[in-house]
Amino acid sequence: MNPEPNKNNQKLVMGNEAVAMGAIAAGCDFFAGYPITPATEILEEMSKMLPPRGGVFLQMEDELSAIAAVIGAAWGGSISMTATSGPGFSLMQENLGYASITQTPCVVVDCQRGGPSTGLPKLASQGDVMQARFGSHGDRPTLVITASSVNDCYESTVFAFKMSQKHRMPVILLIDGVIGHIREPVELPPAPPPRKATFPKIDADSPRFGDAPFVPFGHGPVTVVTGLAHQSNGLAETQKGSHTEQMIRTTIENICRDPEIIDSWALKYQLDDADVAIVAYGITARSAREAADLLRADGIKAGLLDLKILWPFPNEILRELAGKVAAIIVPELNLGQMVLPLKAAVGGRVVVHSLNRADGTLLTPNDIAEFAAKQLNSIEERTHA
Amino acid sequence: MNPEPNKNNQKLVMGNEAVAMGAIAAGCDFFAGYPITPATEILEEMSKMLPPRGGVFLQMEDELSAIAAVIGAAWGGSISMTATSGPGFSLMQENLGYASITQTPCVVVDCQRGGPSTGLPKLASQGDVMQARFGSHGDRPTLVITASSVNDCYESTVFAFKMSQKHRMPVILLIDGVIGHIREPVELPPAPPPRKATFPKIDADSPRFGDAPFVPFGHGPVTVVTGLAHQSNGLAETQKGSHTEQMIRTTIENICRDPEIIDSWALKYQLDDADVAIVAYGITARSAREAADLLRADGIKAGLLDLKILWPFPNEILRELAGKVAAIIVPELNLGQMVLPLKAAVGGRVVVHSLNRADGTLLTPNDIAEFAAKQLNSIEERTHA
Amino acid sequence: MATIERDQVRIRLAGRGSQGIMLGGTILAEAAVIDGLMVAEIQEFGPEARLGAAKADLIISKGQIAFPVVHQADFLLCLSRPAYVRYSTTLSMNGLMIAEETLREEMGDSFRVTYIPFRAAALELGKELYSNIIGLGALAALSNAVTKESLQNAVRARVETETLTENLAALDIGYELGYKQVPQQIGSRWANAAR
Amino acid sequence: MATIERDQVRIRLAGRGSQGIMLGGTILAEAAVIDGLMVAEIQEFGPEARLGAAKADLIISKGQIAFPVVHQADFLLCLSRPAYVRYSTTLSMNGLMIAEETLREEMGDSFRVTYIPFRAAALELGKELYSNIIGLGALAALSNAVTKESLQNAVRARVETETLTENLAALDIGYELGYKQVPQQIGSRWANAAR
Amino acid sequence: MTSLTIRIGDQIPIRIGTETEVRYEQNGASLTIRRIYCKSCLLCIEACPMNILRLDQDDLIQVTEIGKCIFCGACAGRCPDFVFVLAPEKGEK
Amino acid sequence: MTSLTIRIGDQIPIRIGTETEVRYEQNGASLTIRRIYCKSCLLCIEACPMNILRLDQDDLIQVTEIGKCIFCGACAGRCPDFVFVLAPEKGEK
Amino acid sequence: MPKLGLNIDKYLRTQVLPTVWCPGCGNGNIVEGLATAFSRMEVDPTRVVVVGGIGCSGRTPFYVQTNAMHTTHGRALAYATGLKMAQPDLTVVVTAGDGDALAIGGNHFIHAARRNIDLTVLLYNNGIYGMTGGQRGPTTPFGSRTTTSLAGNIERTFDTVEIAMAAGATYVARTTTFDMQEIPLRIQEAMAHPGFAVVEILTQCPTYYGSLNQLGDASDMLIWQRDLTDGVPVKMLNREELLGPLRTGVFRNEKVTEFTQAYSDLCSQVGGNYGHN
Amino acid sequence: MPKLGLNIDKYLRTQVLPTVWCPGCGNGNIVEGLATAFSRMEVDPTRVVVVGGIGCSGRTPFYVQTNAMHTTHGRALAYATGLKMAQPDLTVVVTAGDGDALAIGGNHFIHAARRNIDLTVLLYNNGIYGMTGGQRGPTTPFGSRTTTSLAGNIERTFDTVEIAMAAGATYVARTTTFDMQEIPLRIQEAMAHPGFAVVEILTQCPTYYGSLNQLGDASDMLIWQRDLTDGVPVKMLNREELLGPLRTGVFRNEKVTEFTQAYSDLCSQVGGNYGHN
Repeated sequence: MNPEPNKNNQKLVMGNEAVAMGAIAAGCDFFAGYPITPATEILEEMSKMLPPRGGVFLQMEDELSAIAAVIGAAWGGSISMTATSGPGFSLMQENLGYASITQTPCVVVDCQRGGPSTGLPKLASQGDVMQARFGSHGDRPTLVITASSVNDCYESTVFAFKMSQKHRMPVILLIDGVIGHIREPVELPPAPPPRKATFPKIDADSPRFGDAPFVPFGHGPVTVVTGLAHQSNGLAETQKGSHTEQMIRTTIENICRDPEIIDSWALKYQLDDADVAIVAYGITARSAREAADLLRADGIKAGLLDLKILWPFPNEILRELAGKVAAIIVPELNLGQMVLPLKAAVGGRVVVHSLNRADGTLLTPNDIAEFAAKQLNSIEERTHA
Repeated sequence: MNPEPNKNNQKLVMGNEAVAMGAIAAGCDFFAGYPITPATEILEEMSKMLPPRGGVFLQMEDELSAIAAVIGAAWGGSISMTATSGPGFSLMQENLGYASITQTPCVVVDCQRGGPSTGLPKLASQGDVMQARFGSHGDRPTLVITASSVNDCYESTVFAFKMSQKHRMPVILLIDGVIGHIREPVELPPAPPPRKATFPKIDADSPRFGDAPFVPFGHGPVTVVTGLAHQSNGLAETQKGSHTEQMIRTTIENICRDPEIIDSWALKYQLDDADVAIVAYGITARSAREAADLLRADGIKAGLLDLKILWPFPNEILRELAGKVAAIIVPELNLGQMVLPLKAAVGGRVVVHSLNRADGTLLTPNDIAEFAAKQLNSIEERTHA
Repeated sequence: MATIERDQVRIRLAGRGSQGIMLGGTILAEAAVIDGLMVAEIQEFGPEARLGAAKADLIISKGQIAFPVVHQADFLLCLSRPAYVRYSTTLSMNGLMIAEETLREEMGDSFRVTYIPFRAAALELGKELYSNIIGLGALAALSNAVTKESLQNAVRARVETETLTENLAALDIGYELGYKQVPQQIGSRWANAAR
Repeated sequence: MATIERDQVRIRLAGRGSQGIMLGGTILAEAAVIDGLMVAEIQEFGPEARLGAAKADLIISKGQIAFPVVHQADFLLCLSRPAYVRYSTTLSMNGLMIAEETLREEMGDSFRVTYIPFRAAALELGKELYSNIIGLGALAALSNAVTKESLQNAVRARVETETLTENLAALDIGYELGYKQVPQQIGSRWANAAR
Repeated sequence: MTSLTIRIGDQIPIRIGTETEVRYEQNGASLTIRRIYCKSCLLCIEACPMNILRLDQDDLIQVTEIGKCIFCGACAGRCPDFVFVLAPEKGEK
Repeated sequence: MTSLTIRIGDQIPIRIGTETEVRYEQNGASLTIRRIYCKSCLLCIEACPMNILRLDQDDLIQVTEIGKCIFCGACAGRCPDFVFVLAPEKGEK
Repeated sequence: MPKLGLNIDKYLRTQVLPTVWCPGCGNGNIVEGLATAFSRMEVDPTRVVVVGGIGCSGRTPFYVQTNAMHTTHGRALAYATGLKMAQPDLTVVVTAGDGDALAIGGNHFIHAARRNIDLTVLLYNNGIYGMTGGQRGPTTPFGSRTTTSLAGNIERTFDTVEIAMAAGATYVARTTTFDMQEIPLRIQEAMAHPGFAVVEILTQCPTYYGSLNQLGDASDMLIWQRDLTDGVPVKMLNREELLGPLRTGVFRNEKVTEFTQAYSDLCSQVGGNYGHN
Repeated sequence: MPKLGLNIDKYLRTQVLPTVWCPGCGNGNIVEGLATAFSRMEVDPTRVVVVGGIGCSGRTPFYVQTNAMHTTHGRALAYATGLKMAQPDLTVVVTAGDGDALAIGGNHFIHAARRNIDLTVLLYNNGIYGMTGGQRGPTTPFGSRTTTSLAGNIERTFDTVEIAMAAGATYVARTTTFDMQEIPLRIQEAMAHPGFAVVEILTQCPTYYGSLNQLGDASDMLIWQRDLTDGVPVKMLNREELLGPLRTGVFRNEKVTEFTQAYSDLCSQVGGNYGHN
């Protein structure tokens, strides 16, 4: 059922549909994927939207080949994407590393479900947030963007494509089955006409990797691409991976100081005078926002730091926050994942309380507010003692 | 070439061989694997050792099927293992989650190489230490053991099997290409005669999961095993994963308070009076030990905390250490991985300096000692200022 | 913990897969959008979606919807027996169940339930498939969550032209059936819940 | 940074794959074990191991070996031209290269290199394959890293019976060839390095 | 689960709507209809040569005229949901 | 890389051991031996109908008697390592 | 078929019924066929493991009252290989859908066939991904509509029988849920066969394949299956017609050294004793 | 073959020679054949991408002076599928070993064949894993010794040609490095073929396969290859003999709608314009 416009120019759109629409808006002209709950609608939408635009839709034999085809297509000059959920995301880890080491722009959507393994296919989860950073062997630069509304799904997808091209890296969009399946009214611009990506002109002697621009096959001189450590000309270095280490370090630095990323890192809600900060992301940030209201209604000055980019982790923002509040509450739909870099960042400057749930059920505003109130009480008790 | 005994009863054994010998000593009677540098010798040794013992050696079509066969074999009553390196370890992540959620005892060896992707196949790396914990989607209990000598390879393997059965979980042995290929003289007991694993008797109504003992197919009443969230009788729970969440939490608690694990967590070297602690693991711990000596020769009271079990992370030990030393140095052959849980654990009580290298080259004792001395000087400079 | 008046209604539509529950959810959400309200709708998806009771959940609100999922419904429309059995526990303390009349005998009366003969009315219109639209009409009358005009417009936007007349008639019938229950069922609890 | 006297020798054996370098490394390591010394040995492995120069690295020590890898060798045995070209930069500042005599003309003399006619001696014994054992003998004579007896025992344990006599002879020859160089090459630098 | 057993030839209750299992017996043979498993797929209805199956208002299968049943098993054969169990005269094997 | 060109019929240098590439010319045709690529596999030696190839002491291929060479290309055909390049009389295409 | 005189309930896990499958789905008929085969062969449920993958068919192990292993998507055969090797006197039956066995699991399918390991594979072929809601699969007929090929499938179709035989399966059969009497017979043959045995069973998916391709209800789809397979010789892979005819029956039934036996022989040869429990 | 008159150096990345392969390895002959085919067809190197996987053969892309993509183990065909679809007027050649293409990559092999996408696959079959040091693979002949089958391989052997044909490849040929004149001819045919084309090339691994099975040096192994393939009809899969005979030649060369063409038609049908750059 296609969303229809109404008099308010608002369309009722499902999160997964908004991801697909965002991709099209960002110029995505290649999608390869494999069906998996709860991400399947992205695949289905792309199968409808791409052929009439002359773009490529491929349903591959598995997720291993889906990500491989996406990387291949990027080197064929396409703006490419895949979408999956936990089990498929696990299968993609090896080739995600390939995309990183070859500095290939592409977007991978993980619409999370309960894990591990087959787990809870249609239930809510934020169980893949550490995997999104550390799921591949070896170190790779990671940029992981999340979304907590249908509108976010669209905008985060557009942003993901933009960043993937700017920093020539795979960018991960991490949503979950609830955000992926909620329909909310949104006002989205019409899809732009199909356009082919353009690339800079380079010479045969120009570097291909490192700080060099991304130029795919057939759009310039002969190029060598390898998943081995390599020099900036693409040729392998098998005795010492200095160039590759440097490339990875540089990309990490670049994304950490990109103003577009810094500006998008996190949203602050009622933090100015807050005594307690809830740090949340994705679907849980919505509960957390309401929880902050509930706490304030109870006289507790609570605020929310809503993380929009999970990786690189916004260490500075957290360090600053730690200097201002008495406690940080970290609600997550997992057994405690983002709380780890958070604790590392705040370095003991503030007490951090983790609220976790991994049974597929959402944390409600009440769950979070009550937990926060209880933790604050126990802090006060300790202070009085 | 088989190691020959000499008059000292010491055999010259390669790390990878010692892993295979440790597996046999632990009663391993099933190995499925796939060739990959630098882990291949484990596969080759098992292919030689198992058939004469009536055990099963399978070379599978890929790493996906290797781990799957290992889990299948565990449910067939075998003491089973696989061994791989980064790319294969990435491919195993999905089914590693299956082993976790089904509480299947088995051992997975990751002999690390430089990553990401094909990376630096024969060079040194500790790039998979976070992946070993967070590589799968969803949360799962993890026990990750490492080794820094040939003797360790043997003993850690034996320990890994023991723990995998005790806590009915997949246990990861994380070594690296250097440790895997070094030959050192060791004195190992002769391989025990082949024996079949035995399992407790249970009734049809007995629980099969959670705290229940592991009883494979064909060794008791009919049993249901699934990668979906499930109840203790094995039947799926698809609307809410409470039982599975509880099972995971319980296993994590159990391993965190198991005295055998607590006792093996870390080795302390010259820490009693140390002002600076180097925290290291695996091959790097060897350099770090020599670095501590070098620092002491220069009048700096340095010691080493040599982590033998990486996950669960020894938070308490680190917190205690943080109260005693002025600085912690964390040398790693990656871009800074274990330093993250370490910082989270010490919570700002002590300054933590990360020394990282990911180009395939080892950190030498001098590298570490010089880095430590430099950091200490700059601390002093700040103190004087 | 304090509670905050949110000016929002949480609605669950449930029935057999063949009863057009999903489409019903979409039409109701669309109507809310036409009314200029905020809405978050989520339908059953994924494995096992097709077995047992189909459902569509909506939160319709004047303000931003923070927590977007229905755990406890203010209005629970149940068109089938399995839906009643499965979801009756998800009715909020002050909520109202709107159930198929034929379930009254088995389930019994309660101040929390109003029974409406959706099936009979739909069959009278020609097809059991109209139950969903009749249900929407009744729900709208009882909850006041959306205006009738918007619901009509949403039906126009979402159903196929061939059956539009019947569906609009179904809406009217449902509205009437629901409205008849208002004096009995609507006290201060929902009268101004959403509008 | 301070340095610590470790009582250890770092050795690299290098040559063509066909020259038995790997076996040479194993025999040398075994000899050290027989001598009751600590040893860490690592041979080239993995992709590309078979191309170019084969190598085996050993650290032989009286005490525990912390850092087990040879970055800079105290003794570098080079049996082939590619090995010389590739590894000469890995000789430590005070190290000694022991190289095949035929390379002298091209590479030139240096106080850091001693040339020994391994190839010629091996061919005289019947096969170029004996170069490795001759090399081990020379290395042992020059480095004093292991005893000749242990090296003989290690050869007995590791080579096939059919060629044992020739290999033991090769060891003797190598020992002699190496020993001849001692007056020129051995100063205080290595005399007591390992024993 | 509520269960009802009907001996064919006896007076047949008019309403069996809320029974989840109905068992018909005749000469020691029996036809059990486990209505709780029924998914309303209609396969049995189309398979029944006597045309005596239909869905009730809960969309569960029911026999309209058990007297016409010839115990042929066509319903059981086509049903993918284990609703129909026929037992022979001698009882279960 | 050091290179040596020899016109056949001229005096042939006795030692070419350290040359990494040797080029033989005759009547405008040429045989180039890129010894730097040689891995000592012996395939060319066994393929050469004139039996004039052998390994030197660095195990790199060399021609013993270039005068006997018939420029048949057997060496080039069998070599998996691009050591031998034969150019026709008219030069490269 | 009438279950007269055969108590297949003994082999059904009735407490978890009804099945998860849609109304009219043929998968239940296959489960019935499997339980019937078990019943006729009087298997000991504790000595049987039914291994499923992910997808509709993968749920089968839950419904038969034997040991059950519900694995990961595509990997059922790899799990089963390890299991069978570990305890070769267990009877191992693998149930997998066309997507599970031939898309994501295609590699394990051909390799298990190559090894000729003694597993019985029931390949449920409904030509579509059911569990995720109706996407194209490797056996979706050319031209068919699915939610990812709404304008008609342009990809060519695998012939399971051809692939299985080329890869080395030693028992290969095809039947349909229309031919419901055949299902237990083929399963019995496959289980009795010492080696890798594949029974492909065409089964109807009225919810997705049927409705997207206007094939009517479950009953209509049974007739469609009958016509689809009506005695026409098996076609080679290149068929690009919609709904091309497929032959049913037994295509191969050959005795070739079975893998656990070969392994046992290997162990004996090197002094090992394999296969005891 | 003599390179008289043909400058294949233009198509070689000579700065990275010598190759990584062992002395006597036949892979270099295949690279030579590929460069010869490029040379004869006068391809524009910027319009060609050679895609390799992991393993000895996977290094091929480094040695030919065209675009090169050295991918991950087993996935070369999946990368190539995405690449070809993205830019269908590129010429894409995939080089993969027996392990890469048929063990870990078996699934992508059969699915790329099923789709009939216009890729040329050079399948280097040396019957063993070379890069990791001589382990058993899916084409290791029955009975052969490898480092993981020292007592002789007990696993049955894939016949690449059978698998490729069953999966739907539309050009299928086999040759050997003994028949070195044939290599560039087959490659030229395969590249000219609009569809999925497989050229299996038996190549010698003297270091592992040869030495473990006492087949002599590289020269001896060429003779062994000649004898192995000497005009005997192709065998079905079930051969369990050591070194059974294999026929060489072209087994299939059929025109069937190619996948990028089918996709282009689909786009046109729904108003899209596919395939421009």
